[in-house]
Amino acid sequence: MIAVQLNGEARELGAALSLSQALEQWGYRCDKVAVAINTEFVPRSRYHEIVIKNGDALDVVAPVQGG
Amino acid sequence: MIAVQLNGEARELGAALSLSQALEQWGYRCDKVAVAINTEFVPRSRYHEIVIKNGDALDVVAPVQGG
Amino acid sequence: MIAVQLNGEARELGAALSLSQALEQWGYRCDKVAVAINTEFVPRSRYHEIVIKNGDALDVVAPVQGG
Amino acid sequence: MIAVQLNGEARELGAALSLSQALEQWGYRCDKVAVAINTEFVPRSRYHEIVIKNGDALDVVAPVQGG
Amino acid sequence: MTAGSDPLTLYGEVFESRLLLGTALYPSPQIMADAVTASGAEIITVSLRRQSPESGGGNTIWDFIRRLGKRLLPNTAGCHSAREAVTLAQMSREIFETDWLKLEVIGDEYNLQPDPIATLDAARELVRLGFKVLPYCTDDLVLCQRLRDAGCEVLMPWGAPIGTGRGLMNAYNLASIRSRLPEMPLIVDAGIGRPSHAVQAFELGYDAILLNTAVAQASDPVLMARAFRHAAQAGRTGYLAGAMAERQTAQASTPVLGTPFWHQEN
Amino acid sequence: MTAGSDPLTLYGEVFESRLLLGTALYPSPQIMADAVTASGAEIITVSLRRQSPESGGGNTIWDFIRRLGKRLLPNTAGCHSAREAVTLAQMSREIFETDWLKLEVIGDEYNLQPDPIATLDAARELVRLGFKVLPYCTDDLVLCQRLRDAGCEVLMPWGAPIGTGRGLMNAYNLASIRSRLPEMPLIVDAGIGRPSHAVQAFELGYDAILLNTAVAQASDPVLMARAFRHAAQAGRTGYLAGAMAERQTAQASTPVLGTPFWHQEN
Amino acid sequence: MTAGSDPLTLYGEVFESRLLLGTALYPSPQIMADAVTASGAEIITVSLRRQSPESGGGNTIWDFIRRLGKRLLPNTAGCHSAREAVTLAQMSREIFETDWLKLEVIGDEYNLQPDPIATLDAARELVRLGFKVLPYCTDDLVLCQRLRDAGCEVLMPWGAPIGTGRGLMNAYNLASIRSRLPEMPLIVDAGIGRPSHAVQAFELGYDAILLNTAVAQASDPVLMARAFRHAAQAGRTGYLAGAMAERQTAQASTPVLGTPFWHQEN
Amino acid sequence: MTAGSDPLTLYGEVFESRLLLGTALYPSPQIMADAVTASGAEIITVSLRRQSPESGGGNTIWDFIRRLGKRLLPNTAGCHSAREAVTLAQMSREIFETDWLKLEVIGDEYNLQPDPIATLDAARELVRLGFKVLPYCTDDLVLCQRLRDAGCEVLMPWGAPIGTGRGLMNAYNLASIRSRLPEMPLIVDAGIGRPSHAVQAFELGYDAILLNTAVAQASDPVLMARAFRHAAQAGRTGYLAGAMAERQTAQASTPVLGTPFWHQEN
Repeated sequence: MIAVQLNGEARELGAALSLSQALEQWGYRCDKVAVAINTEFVPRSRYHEIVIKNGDALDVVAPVQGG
Repeated sequence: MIAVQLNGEARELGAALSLSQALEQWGYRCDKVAVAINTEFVPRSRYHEIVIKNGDALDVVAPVQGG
Repeated sequence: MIAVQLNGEARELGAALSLSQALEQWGYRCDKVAVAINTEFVPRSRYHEIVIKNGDALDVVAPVQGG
Repeated sequence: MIAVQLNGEARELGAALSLSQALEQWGYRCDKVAVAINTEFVPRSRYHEIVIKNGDALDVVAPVQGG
Repeated sequence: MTAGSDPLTLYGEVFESRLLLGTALYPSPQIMADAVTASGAEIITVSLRRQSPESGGGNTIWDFIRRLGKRLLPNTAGCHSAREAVTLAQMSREIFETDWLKLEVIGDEYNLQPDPIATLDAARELVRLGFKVLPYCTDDLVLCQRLRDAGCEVLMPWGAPIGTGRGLMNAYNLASIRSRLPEMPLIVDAGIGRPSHAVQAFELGYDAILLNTAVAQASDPVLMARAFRHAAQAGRTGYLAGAMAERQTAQASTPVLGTPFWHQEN
Repeated sequence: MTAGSDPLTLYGEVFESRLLLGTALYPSPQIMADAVTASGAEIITVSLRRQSPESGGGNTIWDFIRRLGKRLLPNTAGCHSAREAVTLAQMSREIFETDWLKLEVIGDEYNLQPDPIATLDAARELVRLGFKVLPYCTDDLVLCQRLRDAGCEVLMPWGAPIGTGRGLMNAYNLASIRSRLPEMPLIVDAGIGRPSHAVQAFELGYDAILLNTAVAQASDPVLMARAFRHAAQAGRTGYLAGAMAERQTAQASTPVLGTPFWHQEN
Repeated sequence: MTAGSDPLTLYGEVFESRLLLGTALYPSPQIMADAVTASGAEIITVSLRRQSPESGGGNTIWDFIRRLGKRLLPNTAGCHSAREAVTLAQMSREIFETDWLKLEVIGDEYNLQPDPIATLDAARELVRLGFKVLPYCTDDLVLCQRLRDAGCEVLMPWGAPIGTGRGLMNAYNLASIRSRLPEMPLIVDAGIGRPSHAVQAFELGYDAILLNTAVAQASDPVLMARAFRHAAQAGRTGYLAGAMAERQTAQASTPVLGTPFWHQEN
Repeated sequence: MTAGSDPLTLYGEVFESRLLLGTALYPSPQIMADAVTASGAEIITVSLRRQSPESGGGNTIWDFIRRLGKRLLPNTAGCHSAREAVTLAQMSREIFETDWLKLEVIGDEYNLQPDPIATLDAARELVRLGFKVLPYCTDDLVLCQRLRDAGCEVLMPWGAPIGTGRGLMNAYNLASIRSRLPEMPLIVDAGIGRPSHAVQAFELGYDAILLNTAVAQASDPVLMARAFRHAAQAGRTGYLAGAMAERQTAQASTPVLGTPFWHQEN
């Protein structure tokens, strides 16, 4: 069992997944979001190789209006 | 019957009185007030000779705080 | 001899002239100026009847730029 | 020959002197000034042990008015 | 919205431009003419001055002004009494063939301010004589009310002394006049020095501006005329659009909900 | 002159409009889109926020923004440290496919002001990472010089705290920055509440303005967008035209020579 | 220098204090009395109001005022015409046994401003009747000149509308009056809300201030009275001391010659 | 209340005066000494400058300063880096025998403003070395918070650039600092030109003022010193007394009830 923080909320993953797998499982479309793990940017090109670890804090963001 | 306005309120006098008589009847102390009839100043020295006429508008004022 | 003030300067007229004669003698074009005598406006329609008197002060003005 | 900068001006010392000797030679009264060598503060207590080296930049300052 | 759908009505006449321009102090008559055109002004001010016989009634700049074909607003600049102003007004009406008049009775040579008492006296007489009076007045609310009672349908309080370019010295007074005379066309006349001053006049709810020196004495008068044309549109449009309320403390524009990383802060 | 002949160059790109507009706080996405169009803005600001999985990556207003086809300027609003800002900047670059960035590191929740130290740290790192940084900063000249030395080619000092609409709190400081950094494109960002504030920014010699709340929270945002468009033109044109010098005492505009009646006064 | 060596002369009477204080709006008569004492005021304003017969001529606060033994300055507050003001002035002279008068003819209920025309009419009549008139007037230079010509030896232009505490709305106008009427005692009356406003009035060269609300409605009126006493001394003394000229650019106070370390910078 | 019952505490020391005075730029040492005495200042600023051997350590004005027996506050005026400031501070501590220090690190020769980054670096080091640091800083809230976190127990934000006498350029920022750092002694340093500026600083809740040029370069420095002494008392006392709230519209001070003649108006 892998416990993570997704956008500040507690989530669990049944097994050790790659970032791309996790995003897919959560229902994100990779081309529409950007990701940081533990306040570190993760480029899309590395979604497959990055494996989510217990305790990771993920930020998944999408475009919004801004000032 | 003489009808007058005293400080904007209707009053009646039983008979034609001098201003000094009227002030006394109303209970004013002449040395503590100043008087105008129909927006005309009436000096104290003339209180005895002035006779109040029907329809006169009297202003009787006394000192207050001011800015 | 008639002594007048034209726009603040002393001028003399050989004889008693009408305003229209005087303006013409001075070389004004009546349709291009307006006239006041002794700070009193004189409408064009009366140029013929008005006779200039000794001591008259004439103002003859024309259009200029303004703010 | 030791060449130094004293308050931004070139000076020479005949021999290697201690700071206290140099100040005395220049005519300073140690209790009335403070000293920095190469922008480093030198406390009075060390004037005797500090030996001035060739190329040193000395600042010798005294009290003045200030805002 | 276009200027056309927001007309300015003065004495029953309708205008699209909300900028009235003076014709004096320009480097040349041609620059004056070009500036008037660039400003989009439909009303320009003129005056009368003594003419020496020798000049034969000719005045170059007046020819340029006339050819512009704008609605003329003659002034009584330089008059120091009601009597002088009334006489000069009648001369203006005859020669400019208009009953419109910018009434100007100067009360002091130092600040060239309007004489409130003489201006009021002159206004009463001129209205009686059938003039359409646009009085140049101070920002005194009571004077403005008296001028309205005298029959003036438009008022022109000053922003600052003529030619100073100091802008709106007393926005509070100007705002009081606006709120107390909500129906009356109000024009800020005199004192405007920069486009921002013009915009401020409109933001206070004023209907138009009258200026001269700020355009005529700019480094590039024609370009400045265009700037003020935009300023009048910016100011009037902004007034109609309803400005946000000023706030004492900051408030984020970008959404706060969903701000990244906040859990690292806890 | 037309806007076209007076282009604004930022990081080598040329723009005709000198108004940068935010996309937040509008009554509706459609009004936002119409306001952007009415403003003539070529650069609009956007941001990134956390996305819940359920939403599936959709955001209505973002679709409206994208369809506008404007040059996007992503901000780092809400970041409180250099590290957060740098990370969010990288996320922005990937998703918006631009290396332009409005750097914003908030130092205080009360006035939402930029943190001068953290902003400078972040700017150094972001320039190193190849970003084109437009930092939102205070009106501190020394900070501005440090940001320039750090490689920022454009600076965006505040006029007043975000969302207050208080205008230019410290015109003296803003003028100092302008005179000391004559070559650098300077944009007043934040605090502009009314068109007159925008004009003042240009009169100080600033090259452009960035605003959001003043348009989005006007009674009629689309109309206010048009007002600010005119304000930018009025301000910039007036600056180029060279405003008259302010005078202490009045000076007549209408010629004094030949004033009628003066002899009666003597 | 002490206040004693810099007396204020009004209508031939000499005063040490340059602060005139109103007696209205205090939490209690005792606080009023204590505040007057704390302020150092030598002149206090009073008024007349209708007296109902029943009250028998008694008015508590009047007893407190009388016992203070100060020079009384009766006002005509509430009058809306010259005729009313002249009548009330005569009533004041009889009952307060002084020919000093603060002339006040209100022209508008919204800003309680003086009616310039009616004030001037009343002043002329009151001077004819032998009154020493101190007119409450606007900051209109021409009106002030007319009031002087009418025989007023002291003028009291407003700073801002009564009771607003907005300070000096139009320092330019107030300064024009000062420079054009150099010999006349000038008092700023109305609008002063804080001690800094009072100091500004003196810095403009005004001879004294008259206030009421700012003291009476402070959280601690007696303490605020003392604050304004200091403010009058600060302002007057500072005016006599001749303030430095404001500079555009910075200038070091500490000597630059002999600055340490500079060679390291080269 | 008397000054005595409202002491100012800085770094554990208690003072009655809330005016800190500089000792430079006076016409003569004697006038400097008289001005300091007239001001009531208990803290005066001094500096260090290079001494040529020939002068033998004598400096006339320093003798005058020393004899005044005031608490000395040495500054680091002229330093352009943290390193220079730290070294000069150590020299000051030795020669003036005090660990109090007015930290001043200039960041720009044009406005002589503090360098925010270098000032913060120097403050950290000086606190570590046991100094009691009073930093001259800008009106940047975040910088002020950082300086507090660095161990400064007193902050001295500028009002305007040194020697300009422009007063409080940004009252909004100064007020933000006050409200966010309610417990910290705050002194406005630099920019004060007239007594009214000093009063404004106290009205914002500031605890004291530091000035030099405004006194030293007044026409009569000793008299101006007295004026500022009164200004400090006026400002502080007025702040404690709680000023009335500013109102938008006029409100009569004299009672309205019982106004004479009103029936004639109906």
